Amino acid sequence: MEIPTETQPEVESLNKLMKKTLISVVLAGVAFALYQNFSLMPGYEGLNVGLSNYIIESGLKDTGSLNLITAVLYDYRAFDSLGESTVIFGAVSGIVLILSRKMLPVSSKGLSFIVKRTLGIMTPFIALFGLYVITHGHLTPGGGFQGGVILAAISIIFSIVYGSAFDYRRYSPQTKTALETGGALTFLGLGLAGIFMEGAFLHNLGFLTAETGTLISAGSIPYINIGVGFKVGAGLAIIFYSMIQKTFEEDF
Amino acid sequence: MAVIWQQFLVSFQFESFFPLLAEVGVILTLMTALAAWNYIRENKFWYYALTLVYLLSTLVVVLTNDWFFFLFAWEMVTLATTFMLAWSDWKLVRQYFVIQFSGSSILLFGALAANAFGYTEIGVIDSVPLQFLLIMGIGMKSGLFLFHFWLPPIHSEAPAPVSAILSGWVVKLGYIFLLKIIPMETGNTFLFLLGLAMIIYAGWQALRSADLKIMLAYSTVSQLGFIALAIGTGGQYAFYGAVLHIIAHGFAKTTLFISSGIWQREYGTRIIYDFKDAVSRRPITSAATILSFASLAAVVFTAGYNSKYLIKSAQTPGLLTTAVFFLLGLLSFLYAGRVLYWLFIKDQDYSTFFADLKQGFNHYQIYTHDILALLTGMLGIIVVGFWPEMPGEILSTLVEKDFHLLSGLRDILIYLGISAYLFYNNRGFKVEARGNLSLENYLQLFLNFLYGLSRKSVKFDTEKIFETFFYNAIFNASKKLHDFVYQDFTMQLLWIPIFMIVLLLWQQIYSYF
Amino acid sequence: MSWMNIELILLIVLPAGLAVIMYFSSAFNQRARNSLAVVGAGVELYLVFSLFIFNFEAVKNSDFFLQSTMGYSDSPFVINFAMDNLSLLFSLIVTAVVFLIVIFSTQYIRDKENRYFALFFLVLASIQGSILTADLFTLYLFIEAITIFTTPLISFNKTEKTTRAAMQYLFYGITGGVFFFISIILIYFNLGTLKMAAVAENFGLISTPMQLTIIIFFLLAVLIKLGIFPIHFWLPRAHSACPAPISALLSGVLLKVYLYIFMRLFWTMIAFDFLVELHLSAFVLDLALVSSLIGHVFALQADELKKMLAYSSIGHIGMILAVLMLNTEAAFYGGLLHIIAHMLMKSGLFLSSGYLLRTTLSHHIDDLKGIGHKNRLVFISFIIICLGTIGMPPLIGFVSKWFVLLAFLEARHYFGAFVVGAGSIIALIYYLRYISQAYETVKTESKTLREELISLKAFFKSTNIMKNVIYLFTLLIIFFGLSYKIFEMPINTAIFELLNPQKYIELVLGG
Amino acid sequence: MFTNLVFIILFMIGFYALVMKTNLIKNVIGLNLMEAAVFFWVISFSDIGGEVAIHKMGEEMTKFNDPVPQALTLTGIVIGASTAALLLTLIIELNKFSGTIDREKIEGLND
Repeated sequence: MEIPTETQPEVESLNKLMKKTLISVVLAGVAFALYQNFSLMPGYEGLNVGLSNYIIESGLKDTGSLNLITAVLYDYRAFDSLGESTVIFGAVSGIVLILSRKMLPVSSKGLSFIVKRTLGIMTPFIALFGLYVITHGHLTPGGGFQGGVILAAISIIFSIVYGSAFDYRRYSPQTKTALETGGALTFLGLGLAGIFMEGAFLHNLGFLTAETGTLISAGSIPYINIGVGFKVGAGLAIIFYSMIQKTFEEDF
Repeated sequence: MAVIWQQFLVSFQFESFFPLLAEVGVILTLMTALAAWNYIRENKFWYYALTLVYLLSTLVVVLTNDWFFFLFAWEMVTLATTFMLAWSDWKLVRQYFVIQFSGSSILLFGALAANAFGYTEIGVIDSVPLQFLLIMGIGMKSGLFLFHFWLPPIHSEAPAPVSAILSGWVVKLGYIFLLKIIPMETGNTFLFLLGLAMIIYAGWQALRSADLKIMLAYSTVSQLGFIALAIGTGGQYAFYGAVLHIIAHGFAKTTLFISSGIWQREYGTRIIYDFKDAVSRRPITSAATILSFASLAAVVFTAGYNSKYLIKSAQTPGLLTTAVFFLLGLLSFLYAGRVLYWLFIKDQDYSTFFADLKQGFNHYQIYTHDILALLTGMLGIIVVGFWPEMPGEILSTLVEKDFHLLSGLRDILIYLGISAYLFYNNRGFKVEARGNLSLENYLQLFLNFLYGLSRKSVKFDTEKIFETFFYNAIFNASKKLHDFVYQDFTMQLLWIPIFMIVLLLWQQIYSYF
Repeated sequence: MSWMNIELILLIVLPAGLAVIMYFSSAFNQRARNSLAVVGAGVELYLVFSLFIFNFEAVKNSDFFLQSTMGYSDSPFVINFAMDNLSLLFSLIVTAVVFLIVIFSTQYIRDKENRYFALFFLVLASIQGSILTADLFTLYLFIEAITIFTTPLISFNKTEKTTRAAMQYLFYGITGGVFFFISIILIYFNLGTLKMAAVAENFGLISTPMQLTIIIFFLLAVLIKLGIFPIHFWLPRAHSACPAPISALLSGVLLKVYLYIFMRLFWTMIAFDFLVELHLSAFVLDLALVSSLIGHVFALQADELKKMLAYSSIGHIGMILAVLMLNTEAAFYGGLLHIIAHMLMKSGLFLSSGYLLRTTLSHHIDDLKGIGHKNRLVFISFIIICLGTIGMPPLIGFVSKWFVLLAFLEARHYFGAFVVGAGSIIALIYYLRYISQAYETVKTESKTLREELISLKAFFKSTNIMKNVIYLFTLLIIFFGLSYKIFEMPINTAIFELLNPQKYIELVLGG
Repeated sequence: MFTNLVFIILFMIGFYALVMKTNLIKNVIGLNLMEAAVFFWVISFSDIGGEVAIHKMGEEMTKFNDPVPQALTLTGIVIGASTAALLLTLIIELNKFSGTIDREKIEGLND
């Protein structure tokens, strides 16, 4: 009954080959089936269909936001975005729950002096760009999510260039958590304000609207953008720092 | 809530002979309750609580004509009696529960099928396949032939009052149900044949057992055979006979099991060869035992004679019928007589009988409760024996019936002669007491048989064989299936694309079939 | 404008806000946090219940409908939330069971409670959202949110096993989410709308192969989340790895929410006739039955208590899905009743298993010896609930299985009836295995049953809370088993909702 | 159709990496590739040759691409990022327990 030990690797590789063949066949079948189904998809008539037409025609008038994507995200379907930021909030708290360690990362070596100085000069400009993307979300491409990611990138670059302990000393995790929650609460607060001022949850606050095209136009959209921007930035930074944490037992 | 309560009350049906049967059920339960007062020592409160639940639900089972409440109440009966077995052994609880539950699953299926075919209330069912399905359904619960295998081990191992309940009334619920659904005019041939097989097979087994309670359990199966045969025959008198036999056997078997409990406490054994000075030690218990066995053996002026006579008279008259029933009667007479022979006649010394009786030495104290229970049973047997038409208006037509007591007497005398001859020449059919009769042993025999087909017999661990069958065998099979399905993670993920293909190409796949 | 139905939004926002507070509650003391959690869940329950009570007449006459619109009510694609009788029924039972689970977990969870409750209330918010929403994309968001929020809860104990389970759960969950997204996008490209009601109105306009693709991706997504047979691998691991209240939440509540989503998708949004036309309904029906059988068979070999319970969940969910696919009134009645019954029973079983397993070495069957003697009354409750799942008469499990069986027989679907019966017998065997193991050792005489019964007087003592929740579940199962007619009116109105999607469509589009 | 073809090829590469590769990180990459394929398909399918849906001050724009799929995709991306982060976290944790990220070498992943 025993299989001779010499032939075992062969059998194993044969098994692996069989498995690979099986998977390839199955995946080819899926590809075929998908193609067959998707090729029957009629061409997209786009603007002739009801929903999109409405946004193109009255999006600007309704929301005052030049960027119609932002208008959809933070006004028409603002509840989705609230849900989204809640998802990030939940994901962050989950990751912190999974990875909670007592030890903080202590590594202060970082890269060379030249890189450090250069980054020192660059950082304000990166931050400025991030803030620009956030605050001009309703006027130009961009918005809270995109700007928030740029802000988080600063934090990540810090940990690479100056060593992972640097950022902790500047902004403690508590600060980041407060920033994140502050962003979420801004969103929620504007939503509740919508109930009291306009009678519907997350309704655009009309009295905040100024002349279209200026920075303070589009009602509550810029404020939501700012809240979401800080939230996403702080959240991603927290995720990053949770992941690079180490315990005493591991060498670093 | 109110609606369901109303529905519940409306569903009661006080017609035909079912109220009578319900009354008998109550009396029998009270008998066992009396007997249990001194037999059950621990957790008495819970025992009587279960008895109450049992009593109420049997009433519902007998009287209701709504499928739902019927099944509901029968499950309650099963549950209550199951937990009563715990006063003996938890192993029994487990086995009994598994068996009863599989039985009720079949019954549930049958009931639902009947419901689906338009029989919304419990009543006469004309369709033969449905009758068959329902007979199969009660088969496991009421110990019909081939499904009876669990009955002797469990009825003999249970505590005496619980055996009395189980053997005296619970197994009869199925036949009461059959009385409701089998048409009186036609009967059911299949049931008739089953009954015949039960009488002969279980009678033979009862003749070959040395253990009192096992013998009683087998005789239960044998006597249930008469009921099945009667219902299978069809016709008014056969049905009356079945009802009467349910009552007669209920009284006799309840009394016998109660007294068997007393004998067991008295002698510390259940082997019938070891009983000495039975009459002088416990005269009333002896009288009850003798009278009940006489009823089982259909001696004239006992309840058993009337019912068996009715069943016999319902058959098509002829030589064959006469011969067959003569032999069946002989069989029951033999196994009943054999026990009495060993208990009271063989190797007994009656020389100092009256002195012993006066002195009243006995090992187990005589309690008033027990005596009351036994007297009730005896009274029942005698009353039904002398006045079969007695209970109310229901069986009133039996007044006109001629019971041919003289021919009965003649038959009894012939039986007595034959059995006396056989006993004296064969040393009273003395057989060795079999080892503990249990479902595990059956299983071992069965497995040995299966193994023997291919190779020589293998020794099994009998302790664990029941577990092995019900658990390990099934578990290993399911484990194998599980291991087959659970290949490595790659294969598990691969099910998603396979599933996708099947669904995406479903139209094409469907068109092939 | 829509001040009146602000409860619908509150139902979602309240737990979410509570979650944020809970996240920062590490400074609170134990008592304050626990009472906040219980009060929060209680307010949620009160909200739903008040909706039921104040609209009782409307619910009774099947014209109950609430709608809340967000933002521009005149624009065609605004997100709206709607509640009809079906949503009300589900919202009510889900909230009630979650309330009990919250009470249990206040005593059960002993470290990192702030994170635990934050995620727990986020899950509650997502459940309410996915029940109430009338918009497809919001539904997608909430389904994904449920997956993301439950994953850290599954790996709450932070062992290798739980991490593995959470990882697999997430792999399958994300794949399901991707399929759901594809389906939604296909619908949008074909119809230009995301409102379920508008989709329902125009679904027939889509070409048949496209309909098939949309339905198939929805089916794939929901079946993965439901754990139907060939893609059930994540379910037993995930449901057995997490702490007991989360198991109860996943197995007892979440699977039913997915069933609700299934009903919403395939009866309200996509009419069931399309499934029949495409011959898919028979396929799904048979698949669900096979899944049910296999779930029960696998439960036989499970050596861990919670894994066994998880496998039996597969069996029950398969059965419910199958009976719903029959698409008759009797089938809906049996299915909805069994959803309620199974929700109560499986939550009760998981909670009591959590209580019992606290003192044992591991969850393995060999380590369960004698727990029946140690925790007598709790184990008796466990047995009673087990009997309920098997289908013993005085309990609600019997009633619901009875109606499921009736539905199968009425539809002349004998394989289904066989699966229900066989499932009961197999369930009996695997429960008995554990019960007999629990009474294996000679009992150590500590407390008599009578003393324990007397100790029930201390019902509201805080030390007993966990036990009392379990007893409460047991009592509910017995009580509802005797008076299942309570559910008749809500279920019948919910069935009316399922069979007449036209009403829902008109009211959503008209409001 | 070219878009469909690219979508299916990307999707299948992702699927292949998810199912066949034993490195868990590669599985996550595969999963993200699947999502990316869907997002790519959504964006390119909704492209009808118009402008990005942002008004420019002082100019009258007539032909826009549909902004709604883009908004939906943005939401989808965020959810995908969250799930990917969670998965990577779990993989880090698993690596701490078993010392490997090869799923064939992690015991108990299959039962």
